[in-house]
Amino acid sequence: MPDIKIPGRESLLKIYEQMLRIRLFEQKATELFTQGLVTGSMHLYIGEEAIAATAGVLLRKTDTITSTHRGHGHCIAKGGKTDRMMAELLGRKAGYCGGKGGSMHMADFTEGNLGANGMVGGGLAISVGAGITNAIMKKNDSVTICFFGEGATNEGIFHESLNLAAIWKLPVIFLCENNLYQVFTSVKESLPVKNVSVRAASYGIPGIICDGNDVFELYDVLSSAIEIARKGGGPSLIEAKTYRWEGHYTGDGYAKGGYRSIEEVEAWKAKDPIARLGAYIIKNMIAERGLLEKIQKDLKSEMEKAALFAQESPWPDDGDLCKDVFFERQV
Amino acid sequence: MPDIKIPGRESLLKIYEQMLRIRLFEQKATELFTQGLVTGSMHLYIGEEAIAATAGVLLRKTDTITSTHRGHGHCIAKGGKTDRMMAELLGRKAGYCGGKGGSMHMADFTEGNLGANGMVGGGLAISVGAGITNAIMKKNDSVTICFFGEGATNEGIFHESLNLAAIWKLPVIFLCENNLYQVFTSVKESLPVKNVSVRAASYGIPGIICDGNDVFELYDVLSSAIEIARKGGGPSLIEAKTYRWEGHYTGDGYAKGGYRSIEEVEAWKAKDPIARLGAYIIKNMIAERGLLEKIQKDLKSEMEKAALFAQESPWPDDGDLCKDVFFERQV
Amino acid sequence: MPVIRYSQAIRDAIAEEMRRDKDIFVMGEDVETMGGVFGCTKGILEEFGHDRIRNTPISEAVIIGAGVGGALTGTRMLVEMQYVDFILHAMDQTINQAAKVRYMTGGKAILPLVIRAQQGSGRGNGAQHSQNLEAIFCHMPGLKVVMPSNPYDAKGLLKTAVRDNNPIMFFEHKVLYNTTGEVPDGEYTVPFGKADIKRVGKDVTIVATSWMVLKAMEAAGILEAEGIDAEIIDPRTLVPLDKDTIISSVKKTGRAVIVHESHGVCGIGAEIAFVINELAFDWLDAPVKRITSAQAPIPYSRKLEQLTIPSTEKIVSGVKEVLNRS
Amino acid sequence: MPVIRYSQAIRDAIAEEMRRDKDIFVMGEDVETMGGVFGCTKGILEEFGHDRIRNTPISEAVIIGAGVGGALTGTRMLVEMQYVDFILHAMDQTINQAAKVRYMTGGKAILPLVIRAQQGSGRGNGAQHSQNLEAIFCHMPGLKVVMPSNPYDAKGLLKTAVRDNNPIMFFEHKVLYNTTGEVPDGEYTVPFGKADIKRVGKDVTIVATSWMVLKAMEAAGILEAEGIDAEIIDPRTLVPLDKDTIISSVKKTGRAVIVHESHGVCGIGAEIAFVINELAFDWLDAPVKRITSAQAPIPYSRKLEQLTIPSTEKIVSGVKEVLNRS
Ligand SMILES: Cc1ncc(C[n+]2csc(CCOP(=O)(O)OP(=O)(O)O)c2C)c(N)n1
Ligand SMILES: Cc1ncc(C[n+]2csc(CCOP(=O)(O)OP(=O)(O)O)c2C)c(N)n1
Ligand SMILES: [Mg+2]
Ligand SMILES: [Mg+2]
Repeated sequence: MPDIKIPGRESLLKIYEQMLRIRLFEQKATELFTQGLVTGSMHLYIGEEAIAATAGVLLRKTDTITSTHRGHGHCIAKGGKTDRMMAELLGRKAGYCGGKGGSMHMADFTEGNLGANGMVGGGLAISVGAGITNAIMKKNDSVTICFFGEGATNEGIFHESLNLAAIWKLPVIFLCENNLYQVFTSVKESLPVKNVSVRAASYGIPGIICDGNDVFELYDVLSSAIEIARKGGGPSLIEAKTYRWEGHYTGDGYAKGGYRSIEEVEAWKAKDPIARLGAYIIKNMIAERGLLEKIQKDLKSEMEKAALFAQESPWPDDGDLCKDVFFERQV
Repeated sequence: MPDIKIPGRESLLKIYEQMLRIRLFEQKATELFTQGLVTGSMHLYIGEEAIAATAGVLLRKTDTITSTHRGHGHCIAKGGKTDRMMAELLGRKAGYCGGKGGSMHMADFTEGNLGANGMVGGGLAISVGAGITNAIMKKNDSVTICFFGEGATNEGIFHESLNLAAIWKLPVIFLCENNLYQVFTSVKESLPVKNVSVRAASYGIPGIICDGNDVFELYDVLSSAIEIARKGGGPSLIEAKTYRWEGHYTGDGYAKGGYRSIEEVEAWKAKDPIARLGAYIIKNMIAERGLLEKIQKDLKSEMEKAALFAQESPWPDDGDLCKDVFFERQV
Repeated sequence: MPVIRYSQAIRDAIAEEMRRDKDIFVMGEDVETMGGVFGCTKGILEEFGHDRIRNTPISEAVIIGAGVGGALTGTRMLVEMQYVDFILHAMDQTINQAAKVRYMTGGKAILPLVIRAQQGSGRGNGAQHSQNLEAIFCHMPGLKVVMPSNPYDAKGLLKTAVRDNNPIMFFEHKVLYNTTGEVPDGEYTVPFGKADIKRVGKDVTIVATSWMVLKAMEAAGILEAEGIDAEIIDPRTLVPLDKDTIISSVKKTGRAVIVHESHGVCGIGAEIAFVINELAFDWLDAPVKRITSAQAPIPYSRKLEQLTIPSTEKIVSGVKEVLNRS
Repeated sequence: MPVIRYSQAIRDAIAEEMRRDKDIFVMGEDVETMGGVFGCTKGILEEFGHDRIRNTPISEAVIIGAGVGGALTGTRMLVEMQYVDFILHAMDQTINQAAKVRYMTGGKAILPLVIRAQQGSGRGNGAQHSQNLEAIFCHMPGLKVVMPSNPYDAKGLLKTAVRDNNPIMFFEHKVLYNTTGEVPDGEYTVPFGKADIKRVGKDVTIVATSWMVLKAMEAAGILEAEGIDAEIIDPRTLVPLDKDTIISSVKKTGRAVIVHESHGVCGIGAEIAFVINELAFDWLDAPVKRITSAQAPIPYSRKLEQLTIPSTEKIVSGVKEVLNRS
């Protein structure tokens, strides 16, 4: 059995900070949403922060990710700046996509975030393409983490993507965030198997389940999968069991219409990955409470600034409407 | 362990006759193709006849099938008339589709053949829909056999179809004819697993392998799957290992460009399901050689007549071009 | 007459038809719980039970593909795409299978399949949740294409759709769901292939679809104040298209403006302009004008989105441009 | 000048570009063995090896989707659809992803992705293997659309396509693969957005695409014998479309016939007619005519297939109809 990989102090603090950054970012974004400053819909990641944050510390800048409609956490974890993200949510020029993308298309190529995606499963095939670039064309040891929900595993593109990645042994970690629901539909109705991870057998690749609210388990499982991928051992399918605290999208009550019980939501809130890691850090004297409080304070002011930055950002110009449809200069 | 189902004399003779009917039909069709009377491409089933013929004797008229681009055998096995099939291949009005469909769209709704399909995997979702009609809407005990090649199992629609059929426990038998190649590409390049049947695990349904050239194994495995489906036990995935003797399409050399070795083809020809069953019948005195010879003679004359019928059939009228786009009369 | 919402009209049509015909089966993503994300199937589960309406996994291709298989075997399939954008996962099923199966079988297949989908921009949903794709389905033969602009038409056309024996693309508009209109209590249907003249006028013909009908009506109000009398035609179904009503109008007015929210190139505006040129060339006093979204994906930013959607002002000035053309 | 086949021109363009640029990767169904079912990638495996060209499983969606991901990360992706009809499995990847990613990211994404596909009727392949789908891709912004009609253009346009930084739909025609034409030995490219006047004439403008260019040329020969001098324009790329060349021609001739093999409704003919009406209304002496396949799926029967494909005779009589219009 291989050694268990344990995150060091720096990693733990970084994961803690990133989880909190994600949560506070989304809380601030919700405020702005409520004020009518954000259009469309925003899908909150609150409750699932451990997954992205842990993946984030394990990746290099040259590694890439593909994200989902529920993508704020992935973006932050891969180095996204909250001010530019907030500006994007407000549709402003200073946003990551100049206001043209919004929550569901947040992308930051310089940090290796190939983009959120409005299509469920939209990142799957893209991650396979990134794997081709890295393993076959550039022959480097970069990897790609492809995030997606358990609902996405019912799309045909899930099957085609894992299949091709497996045949060509591409360095992609398929990371399923199983939060038990797709919009208002429970996995009980939409998955004929108990665990998504069993689907790995169709492609002859490892399929591993882990507690998506436990940073240590995530760290260990993801480290191994990344290592295998870097060494040319091919893709893995990892299923992180987790839960979203809020509704499917902002504005949506978290248990609206009774599709989830309040008890269920509360039980999962008790598994809050941030509180859990915070308690661990203090209990094991990895850092003092004061440091965690400082992190929180700094992040709160970061969010205030991000909100201000966003609101003060100019709107796109009229002329931007028809720009960026094509790359204009010929090579 | 459940009892092994063994075909009786009548079934065996029927299977023998149907296998031979399929082979002779395709040989005659190849003749007409060579004369330039058939357009487009025709994908021959020769070598794989045992699968369709065995399925055919196990199905009721009220059961349905969905077929593939390699569909002549399925059509015949489900009661298709060779004269109308031949007329369809020649694009004539008396053909099953009035000449509008051709080899890849042969359908016969009165016999329960929902149609061949030019799209690889095209029948998969259709079979799920038939399952909805039978199990959920009409609540009868009819079943559907969905035929497809191993290549089709790499399409997204394979995944979505088995998934939905599994969740709703629909009475569909997914019958994979694994002939080891997709056009010029070997399963070694295109499947990351050794057996298609393992993919059943992704849907929590039975996945069974059998020798697709052995009528007895097919009979047993298919009987069980059909029985389960009729009783509301849901779908199965059955993988029948087999081989196509000819090229991917007519006119194509069977080992063109060296994508298959001549030895490989010859080794599979030695497993000819027709010769095998013929020998069994005689050895076990199920019938005398004379009867088998008579069957063959009758079938040969059936094919002569079919070819004549087709060639004498009128062409569609000019006015047919724009007919049948829509159902015209409102309900 | 009772005034109800567009979404209610859809819901009523579904419920009434399901009462009338026990062979109708509804499926789609989240259609059971709370009647889907737009509430159009609210109450259907409670009244008809789990054997008449079902949530599916997120699998657009098999939703439509099983729709084809169900319809082929005698079920009247009423399936939902949560956003029309998702049907791009199911184009093989829609165009290679649904649209062609009747023709390919020489007229033997009967395919009572209605694909309901919600489309359109206007709510800041970004490029993958705001498209209008009707032109694609008009281009490919074998599908009927329906685009109701108000609750009355929505209900009457959906009832017609469900009774038809063909595959039908039924496009609702996300912005219209909350609009209201008069809908009679009793049974009625609205026929396919019969345009509705939403406003009679003599100076210019405006052909508009879906949400754009409302914008055109607003524009007509403004134009009226300036003494310009616009006739507004809502084709309601694009396949079949009521050419007669459009052509008669253009022969009367001599000028035409077409307004649609989908992109211009190879859009339904180009097609209708073609038909006008073909059949009313000698009556035309100016080139047919079209007003459409820009030839760019729908931007997220509310400012840019408002800029791309055809506006009342753009319609007003488009009409004036056509009228001032000598 | 050497005379080569259209399929050879494609092959040469791929090989030359792959020699020039080591970042090009080719993938598709059966592209390695024997160079695919039409032989367009013959010899590529032997010369460049398995890390530059790969057979894929039968999975059209991931072929194009991985094309997007590869292109986004710096590979120049050249992917193949064995028949264009199969791309209907991959429309999400093509239209929701490839066409929009640059716009949705505010111009940050660079997507050098060429999707080669073979399309067209004429070989009795039936309704699911004979389609022409270019209009759909013209309608949706973000994709360039290329349709070469001869070996020279095929080679030059494909080289341009591979060097472009945008997603490109490159449509070859199954009937053209065996046609031959002069192609210079040396390096050249054909620019996008520049129509080619295949025949200069003064009486009528014929705009034709792909295979239809050959039919139009035949028709022009027949018409010439009757004293009618047709100008034939091959746009070569539909996006971008060279409106100037078309409009100049129509201003000269006053009459236009558009010939394409895809269906008429919302097709490229409707679009070009729209452009002509918009920009040359006062020069038009007759309505623009279009000659297209019937608004029905492509039938298998050779008799019916021949009836639906625009024929030389139909073009001749269409031209006469337009000329006799007063
Ligand atoms: C192709 C596609 N189908 C449907 C939708 C609508 N939709 C958005 S999110 C969602 C649920 C996704 O569930 P899951 O993959 O589990 O992710 P989660 O939202 O739970 O994070 C659905 C159905 C979509 N955006 N794209
Ligand atoms: C969607 C789709 N993709 C590709 C093709 C082209 N094609 C026709 S048959 C075939 C191979 C199919 O292999 P398999 O499913 O194993 O069936 P077999 O031909 O071996 O019986 C391919 C790639 C097609 N017809 N449809
Ligand atoms: Mg989920
Ligand atoms: Mg095969």
